[in-house]
Amino acid sequence: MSMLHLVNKSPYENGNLNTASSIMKSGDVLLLIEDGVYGAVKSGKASAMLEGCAVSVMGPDLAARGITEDKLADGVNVVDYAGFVELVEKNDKVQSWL
Amino acid sequence: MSMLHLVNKSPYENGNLNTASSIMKSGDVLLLIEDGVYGAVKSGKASAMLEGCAVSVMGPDLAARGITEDKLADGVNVVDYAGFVELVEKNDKVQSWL
Amino acid sequence: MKLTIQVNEGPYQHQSADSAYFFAKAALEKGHEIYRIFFYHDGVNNGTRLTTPPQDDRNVVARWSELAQEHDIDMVLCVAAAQRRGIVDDGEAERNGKDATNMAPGFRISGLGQLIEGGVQSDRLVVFGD
Amino acid sequence: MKLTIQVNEGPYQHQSADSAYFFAKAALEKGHEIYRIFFYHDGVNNGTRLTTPPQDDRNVVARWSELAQEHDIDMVLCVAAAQRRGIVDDGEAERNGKDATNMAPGFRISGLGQLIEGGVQSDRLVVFGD
Amino acid sequence: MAEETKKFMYINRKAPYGTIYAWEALEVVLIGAAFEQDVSVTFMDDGVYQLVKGQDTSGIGMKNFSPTYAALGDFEITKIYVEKESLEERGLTLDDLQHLVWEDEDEDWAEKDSIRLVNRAELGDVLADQDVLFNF
Amino acid sequence: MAEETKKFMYINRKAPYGTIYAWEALEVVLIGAAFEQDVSVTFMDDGVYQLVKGQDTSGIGMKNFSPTYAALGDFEITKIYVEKESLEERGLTLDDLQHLVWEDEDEDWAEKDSIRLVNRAELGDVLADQDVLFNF
Repeated sequence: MSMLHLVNKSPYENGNLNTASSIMKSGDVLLLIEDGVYGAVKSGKASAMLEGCAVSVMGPDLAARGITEDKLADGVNVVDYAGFVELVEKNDKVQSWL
Repeated sequence: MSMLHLVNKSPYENGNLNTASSIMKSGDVLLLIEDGVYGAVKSGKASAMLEGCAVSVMGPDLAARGITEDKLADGVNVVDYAGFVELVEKNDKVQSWL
Repeated sequence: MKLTIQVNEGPYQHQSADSAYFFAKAALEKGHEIYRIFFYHDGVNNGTRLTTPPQDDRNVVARWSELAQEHDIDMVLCVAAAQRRGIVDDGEAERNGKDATNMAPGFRISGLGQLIEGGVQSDRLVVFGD
Repeated sequence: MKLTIQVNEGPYQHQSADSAYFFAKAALEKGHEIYRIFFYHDGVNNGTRLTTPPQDDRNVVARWSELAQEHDIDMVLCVAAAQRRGIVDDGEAERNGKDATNMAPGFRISGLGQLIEGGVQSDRLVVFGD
Repeated sequence: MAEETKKFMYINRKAPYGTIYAWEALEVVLIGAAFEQDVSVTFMDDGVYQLVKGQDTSGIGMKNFSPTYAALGDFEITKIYVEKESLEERGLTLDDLQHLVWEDEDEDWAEKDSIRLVNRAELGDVLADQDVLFNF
Repeated sequence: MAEETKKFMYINRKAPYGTIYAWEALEVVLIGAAFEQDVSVTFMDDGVYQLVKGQDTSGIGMKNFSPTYAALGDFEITKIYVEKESLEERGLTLDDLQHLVWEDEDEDWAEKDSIRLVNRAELGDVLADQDVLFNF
């Protein structure tokens, strides 16, 4: 019973990433989309919240915001929309932290 | 040249109160409206951000959310919409922290 | 005091439109002049006459229309924002080949320059949004 | 995999509708079934045919209509949310005494039960919002 | 009940009135009650504000929908999770919230508390045990 | 210029693309340039993300409006304030942002930097000195 957690807001704007990352269980996956992708940038303070979480991030949203993959925190997995669909398949349910 | 600062979001949801209260100058007034009124509750962690700020809060928004005046942080001034208008009069300009 | 009010969000989803309305009413009651109310972003959705709110809820759009009529207020929907969101008057319907209109009475559609002009001409600009 | 997708925000103001669209398209390309797309809250504003986005921008509404037609997808606007926001089809116009309609092709207006049923019938519910 | 029975969880994380999400979420919960699923509701983050008692919306011209939460028990919605950390950060206790109850048919309609106060880790376990999560 | 000249400040605090505010704010700035006011623009909080270089929106089907910022100088918008604390918290430096310039007519069209890096206290002073603040 693993869960896919979606976060679509900047961690510098609101608390969704904080809530999601602190409630996730081992085996769960966190997917950062839209403005949520800012949370995956290694040099940003918020990236500390990702520690211990399995994290994927939407490539198209990264590119739109000018974030190259070398800027990402270690272990962050970049996916496209097809990869998003696969994550929904692989996990039993989806929690959108809106 | 005093400024009226408007905050309409809960300080537990996003960073607007933090930004507003840290950039305010002496002589400025902070007015909490809508979900911003949660920031004025004394027992809440966020009320620490109000220290040193002149703070007003919308009474109708407090009442809607079930917050009685005895719950407010010390020195917080309760106003109605007419009082909101007076604050706009008294200050040279308005900054809405959206 | 001469005021311009900017509304950035549509009706019902956010309280912004409600706050802007009560603020505008209070300002008028205190004898101030509202130079213009400018609806930007999703705020243009305040200007559709097609809403049917529940019987026990307020009618945000009708409230604006009445305020405009009673106090002769200039209520402007930004044309670019209105086109993106589908708020249409007769002129827009003709220009863009739309088969219907939905703009409510008391509003007009015009350019962003009307917001800037509001800033120039008014003593205060007050913005309501998300 | 059978999917129900929920969209909580209108077009342009938030990226939610864009993300939902690209997700839906990718799911279909991978051979999954979309049981229903349910538009709730301001999401109902995705269903107005009166939008005229700039020439160099995407047309969010038309994209949904095409997707529905190409893949025979059930796209439902919540009736209560649509009434509050002014999204109207022929039936709603008649019931509520409106003089125009604005619903885009490919959508239908129905009750909240359609969302619950989506949750019951689908393998996954994926929500896009603010 | 049919084989279709699923564990449905409605998650509320937003304050009332500032935005409509709380209200329209409540409408989903009420409609969903007719579908005979195994229903739970969570209030966490700013969502805990939805249950604060004494709400009076007369000054903002909006409908006060908070009395409806008290009716959830009548709709056989009896599992209402409230997150402890969310209350604490906001300086709230259970006493600040409505006292939500339901009547247990199996125990001669004895009145029982609907609210289950859970910490974040416990709430994580509850969420992990669900089939469908509704977000607003 | 007429006596109507006011100090106009456009304040950008939101990231691009996730919401439309950044883009529609930029449209206001461009239209406003025709009004001969004394114009400044601020990027703070998530607004600093608007100026990040190398944006490529082809994968999300949205228009990349970021090249337009480089045109602000041509519209005689030469005072662009970027808040230092906002950059630092996000792990950004000025090198991550577009290099915005304007040409000074009075100095034989010498190219000058438009971006002024200010800390929060300095930004507070700048805001206090304005006549009208535009928020999105």
